[in-house]
Amino acid sequence: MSATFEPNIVAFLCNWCSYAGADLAGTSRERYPANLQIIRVMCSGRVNPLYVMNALQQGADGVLVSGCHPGDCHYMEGNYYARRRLGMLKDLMEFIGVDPRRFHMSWVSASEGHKWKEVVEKTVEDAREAGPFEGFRRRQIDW
Amino acid sequence: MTEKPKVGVYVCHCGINISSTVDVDAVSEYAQKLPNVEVARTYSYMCSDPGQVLIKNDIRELGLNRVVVASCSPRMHEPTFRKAIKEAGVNPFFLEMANIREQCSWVHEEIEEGTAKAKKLVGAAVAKARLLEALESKEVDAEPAALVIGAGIAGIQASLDIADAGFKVYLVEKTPSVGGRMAQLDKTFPTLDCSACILTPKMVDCASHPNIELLSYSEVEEITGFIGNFDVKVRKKARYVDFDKCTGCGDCAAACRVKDRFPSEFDQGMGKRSAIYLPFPQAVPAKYTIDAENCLFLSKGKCGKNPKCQEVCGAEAINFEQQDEMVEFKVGAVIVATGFDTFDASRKPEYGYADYPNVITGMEMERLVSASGPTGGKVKIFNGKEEIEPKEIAFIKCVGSRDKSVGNEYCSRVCCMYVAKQAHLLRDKMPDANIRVYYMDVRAFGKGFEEFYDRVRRENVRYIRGNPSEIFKRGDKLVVKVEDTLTATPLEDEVDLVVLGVGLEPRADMREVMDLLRLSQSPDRFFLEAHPKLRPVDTATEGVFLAGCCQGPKDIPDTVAQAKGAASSAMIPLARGKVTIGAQVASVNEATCRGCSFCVSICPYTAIEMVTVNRFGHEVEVARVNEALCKGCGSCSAACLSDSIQPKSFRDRQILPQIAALGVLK
Amino acid sequence: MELEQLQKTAAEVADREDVKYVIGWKKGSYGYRVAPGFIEDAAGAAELIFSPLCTANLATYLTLVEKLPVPRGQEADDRKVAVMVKGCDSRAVAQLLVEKGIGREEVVVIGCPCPGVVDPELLAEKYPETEETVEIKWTEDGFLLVRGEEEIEISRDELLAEKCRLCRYPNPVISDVMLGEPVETRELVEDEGVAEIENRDVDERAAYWEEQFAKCVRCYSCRNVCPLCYCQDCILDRLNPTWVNRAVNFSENTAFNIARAFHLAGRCIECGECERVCPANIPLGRLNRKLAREVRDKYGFEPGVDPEAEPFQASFKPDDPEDFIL
Amino acid sequence: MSAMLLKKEKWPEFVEKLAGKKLWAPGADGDAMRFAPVTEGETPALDFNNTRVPPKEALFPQTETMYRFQLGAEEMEEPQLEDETVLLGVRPCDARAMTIVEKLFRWDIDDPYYVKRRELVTVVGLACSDPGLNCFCTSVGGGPASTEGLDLLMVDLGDNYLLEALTEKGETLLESAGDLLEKADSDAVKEKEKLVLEAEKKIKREVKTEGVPEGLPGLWEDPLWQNVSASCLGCGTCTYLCPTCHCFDIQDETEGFESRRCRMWDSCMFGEYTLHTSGHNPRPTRRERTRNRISHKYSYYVDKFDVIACVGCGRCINLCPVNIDIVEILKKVEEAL
Repeated sequence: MSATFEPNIVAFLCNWCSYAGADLAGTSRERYPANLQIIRVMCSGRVNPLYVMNALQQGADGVLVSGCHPGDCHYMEGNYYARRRLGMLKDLMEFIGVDPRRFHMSWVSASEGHKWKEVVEKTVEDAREAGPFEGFRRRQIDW
Repeated sequence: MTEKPKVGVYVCHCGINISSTVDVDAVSEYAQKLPNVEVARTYSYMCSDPGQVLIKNDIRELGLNRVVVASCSPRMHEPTFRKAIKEAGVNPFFLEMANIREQCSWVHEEIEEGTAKAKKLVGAAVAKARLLEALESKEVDAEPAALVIGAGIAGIQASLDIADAGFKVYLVEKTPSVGGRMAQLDKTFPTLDCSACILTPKMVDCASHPNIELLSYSEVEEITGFIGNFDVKVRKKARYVDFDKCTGCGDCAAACRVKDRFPSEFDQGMGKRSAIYLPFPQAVPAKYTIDAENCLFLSKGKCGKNPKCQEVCGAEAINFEQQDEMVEFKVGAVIVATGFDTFDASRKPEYGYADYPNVITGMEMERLVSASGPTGGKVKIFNGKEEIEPKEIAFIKCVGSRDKSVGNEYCSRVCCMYVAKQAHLLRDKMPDANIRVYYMDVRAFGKGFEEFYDRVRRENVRYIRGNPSEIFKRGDKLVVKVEDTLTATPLEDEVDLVVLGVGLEPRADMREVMDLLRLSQSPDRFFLEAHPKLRPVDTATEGVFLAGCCQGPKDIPDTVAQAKGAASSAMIPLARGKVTIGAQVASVNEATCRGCSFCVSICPYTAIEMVTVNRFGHEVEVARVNEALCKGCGSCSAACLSDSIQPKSFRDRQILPQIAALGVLK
Repeated sequence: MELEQLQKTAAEVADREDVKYVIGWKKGSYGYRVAPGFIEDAAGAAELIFSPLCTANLATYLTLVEKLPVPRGQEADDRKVAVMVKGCDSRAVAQLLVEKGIGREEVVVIGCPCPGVVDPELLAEKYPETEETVEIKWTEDGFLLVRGEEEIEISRDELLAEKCRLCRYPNPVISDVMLGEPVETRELVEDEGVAEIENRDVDERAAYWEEQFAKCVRCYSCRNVCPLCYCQDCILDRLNPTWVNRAVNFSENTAFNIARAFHLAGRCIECGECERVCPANIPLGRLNRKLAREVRDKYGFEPGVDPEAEPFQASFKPDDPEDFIL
Repeated sequence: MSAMLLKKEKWPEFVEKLAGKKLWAPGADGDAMRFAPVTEGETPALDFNNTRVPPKEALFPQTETMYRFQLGAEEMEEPQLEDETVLLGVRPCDARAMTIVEKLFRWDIDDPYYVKRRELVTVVGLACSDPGLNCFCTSVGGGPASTEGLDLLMVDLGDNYLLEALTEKGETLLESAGDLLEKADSDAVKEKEKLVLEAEKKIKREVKTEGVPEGLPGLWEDPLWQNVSASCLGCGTCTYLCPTCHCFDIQDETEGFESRRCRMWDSCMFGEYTLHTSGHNPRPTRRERTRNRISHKYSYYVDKFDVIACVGCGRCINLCPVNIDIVEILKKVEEAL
């Protein structure tokens, strides 16, 4: 792992809390690393855990899923389902040898622009430490 | 989808908001080379009229059928661009936005990284746009009625406006009377109108209005459904007094065995009331209520031989058997006007509010100066030996506002003026008293505010800039320890009475309303509006609007203005009689559905049901979506093992290419 | 359990008018092989056996059977299917009921309390297979291998399949007919196979699974044999969207295996069939059991025990663990 | 063609002499799973029965990139096949299978990928002295030392390997080994013949093929297909691990905006193998698929290429999870005829 390694992070954010929180971070002119790109979904409950696998397979070095705090889900319960599903996925990924620093989940509300910045920093830093993902990355196999 | 995607990519400069950190030309050139991209352009303000015209012209001239706009957050302008492309004849759902402002240019500094990230975001948007599907919104009937939660001045005003327009209003108030905080105030700033005098007629109006069904002493238990079609359940709490029979004469309260024993909520605990009570003389409805916690009969099962109230009530209105009653109705829109709490001054222990009786809050001062208050408008204090009229009076502003240590960074907007008003009222009553106001800043921004402030100062009220650090007792005096920051002089100011200009806070019970309606909070913990500038009375939940201080601190005129705004917004679906329901709902592939009903268990809106279909001669169960109930969250789809239920516009086949693009594109 | 009782019961059930056929185990074509048998009438029941070689989970056939279009004017044959189940197999039936994969009225469950089956690979390694079929019986504390005149006593520990060492449900959890007496249930023991992998560091785990998944030929036998993989149209076969490419390489194989294991989280009933059938000898059981253990320990849930349970993947508890959330 | 002897201890040196060519041999994997490229300095062991995955994948990889392209672009890029390859230790049945498959790949038009790989490969066989439990090569035209498809045959004579060149390629290989080899005398050849006879005797399983190719189409609706397929799981084990199965699927795989067209093994045992876009499936159940698997090998292929597309390697029997046994099926076919 070289010191200049810049990880590529794919993040899935729920529209109502975390995406709005990320917007607020922008409005508040927070500064954070540019390594993370956001895919907007309506609810963290929408995030099929296999997206995480798919992202790692297709070039992400780290994945983040962020939703509303428990109890705050715009759709009432979606984040609880997300928590259960992604918790299971995290266990599975770790078991098969994916560095736990490559996958994070967070609760960021629409008012937590600063927390969003911190979450991004942590996610990027962790993925940076974990280094380029060389596990089951598709391209390095036979493309 | 048979036609080949022809994508137009529009990269916005947003003045220099985007272009200072993102090389928009480079992004546009990059986009031009992506598959299916017919044209890529930049423009200074895409959302402006010429910007929209640019897109529309391209649609017409180049036959575009997909549009990608790389600009601000879709939460800002998605509706704008959807509308624009619709006008040019393209299905509005053939739009995808790349957020290169809030989530790119505004959070990064280097143009290289901003540009690189913007390219990826645009690439991912193109990848998704190619696979978008045309969606049609549907219309359903809207119930021409509204629910207003909270009957303070905001709720009252909103109800009156909607009712006057001819629609039914259900006005639900938690306490026994309408009126809210405004009813507790003595005079209003800066005009010094008597608060009760201007409010009471409105209270009476809303109780007597043929279109308003007032549900006082009631709480909303459940709201389901969607804009135009909310199903509401309200619990009418038992008053133990027959609403129709009670004449409001007050004989019961006078006869109560525990007469005047309990702190009156209305008088901020400074006055007393009986277990059966009317919150205040002008209460509407003028119906008595038994406080079950304190009533001897209801709490202990026994009140002398017979409850006195029952004995004296000529109308035979007392009914200890009364039960809570559930009322159900349907409305098309909801206005939340649940108000605020005042800051609990004991959270600033250095001011000794909990320890020293002569440290009081502004709200308590309101009741003290009020002619209808517990002291009949006389300001008297007990100095440990005798009741005296205070001579040395200090006001402290910004208590619980603009104060990170208590978690309230915001300005409460009303304290400067109510303190000035109270100083004026005290000066009126006590021409000899020495009155000073400790302040950080004086914010007299409203109409007539500065003039009023000026007047009060000329009435020999001293304004001293300083934020007191401590209040302690010395003999029978209170000492305000403070530095006058204009003269840099430390002071120990001995006074008789301290009035804390406490700020406004979100209500402690706002969580209940949040859960009821799925509302969010802004950083100040008040309810979050849909847009701070352009949709200040809307919420993220369609058909639900905000009025008054539940959305943030404001004074009476602002509250009334917002209430009128909320009322007019709420009336849009009611007047149209129809609402458009979301097109971005879930849909089921019945051919692959395996009938496990995981989705049914998950759906929080009961929008999915299992139906029996015939699959080549076999009866099988499959899921089916009620599109009017579905909100498109997609939680069902992540649990569907056969990928058979998918939210439109957020299908796996639309998201997976986005993931790939973000992963692979360099 | 007496063979006679088993065959008699099977014969009775097979002859019932509302029963299409009975699925049981029968002697295979050579060596230690045992094959699934589909018995349509009483006569066929004489073929059935129940022995430590009956590893197959026959519950998978409940959902494997294709539903052909019913010709116009005819009615679908909705007679019941009877199936013989060991303890673990019965959990598949219970889980299928939870997720409506089958209806209770569609099956007749013949329960076979099971003292534990042998590991076929281990058996063949220690006592090489011959072309003649060989019988193995349960004894008090192990197995008896009968090869012609020869009888070999084998201890339980020597040959017991891994899934049976860990099994806590040797007696069927659901049945219409129970054969024989319940067997003694066993205590929860540590899953050494899973622990062995967990004890490695993350890079070693990655290396271990890379070696395993690289072997996968994507024959889909693990998926097809699984009684709980029964989607009409598996997402792994889909092209739009493509979750996993058809290409067979370590990357896609890993994705395939993650998806398969994940889809079974909170659903796998640990019958071990995936691992048994894998021609590449990938220890799939460890993957599934790892998740099953997390589901049990962290979420307090065990699938296929209660046919009335809320499905794990379609429910939550407000206090589900969230120590992994930032 | 020449026959030479190689002392077993010189086997590593023999392998070294082949440096410069790509070597494939049974993997060092514990259970000799499959043929794999031999890494430099490694000496493949030949003490295996047979690999689970047949060496067909050296010529017909499970996944093969045909060409790469950018979405929306016209150009494409084809992979270059140029490595000369030596397959070491191919069992005679698997080599025979290559000749059988080749008939199809060189039929109406040449399959460029297969043909190119075939031209570049030298196949070194290893005769069977100890056939497996389910071997029945002798029933379908093969044998423990069959030479079809081989360039060189190796026979394990205990202390030595007997190396018989069968083609030009085989000769060249022997020449490259130079003085590592000594000329085989007639004793060695006799010993080989004895070993082969013994090996043949060890083969216990047998199928009768007489009348089968002509008779099978007549059994189209025979209940035997339902009986033998009822327990089938519909997995691809039997076909993927069959040395003569050669079906493939073609897919475009896209990642971002880059794509490749590739082909990968397919199996007629999969439902989607014959699934039409309309939703109609002419082989709707495992019954039709099983019937097709057997009929294709024992009838259709014979009809077209005059050879049974089964070499009797026994893999499908060994590895079928539910004991579907092709020998048993053929017995039933024989009874039904």
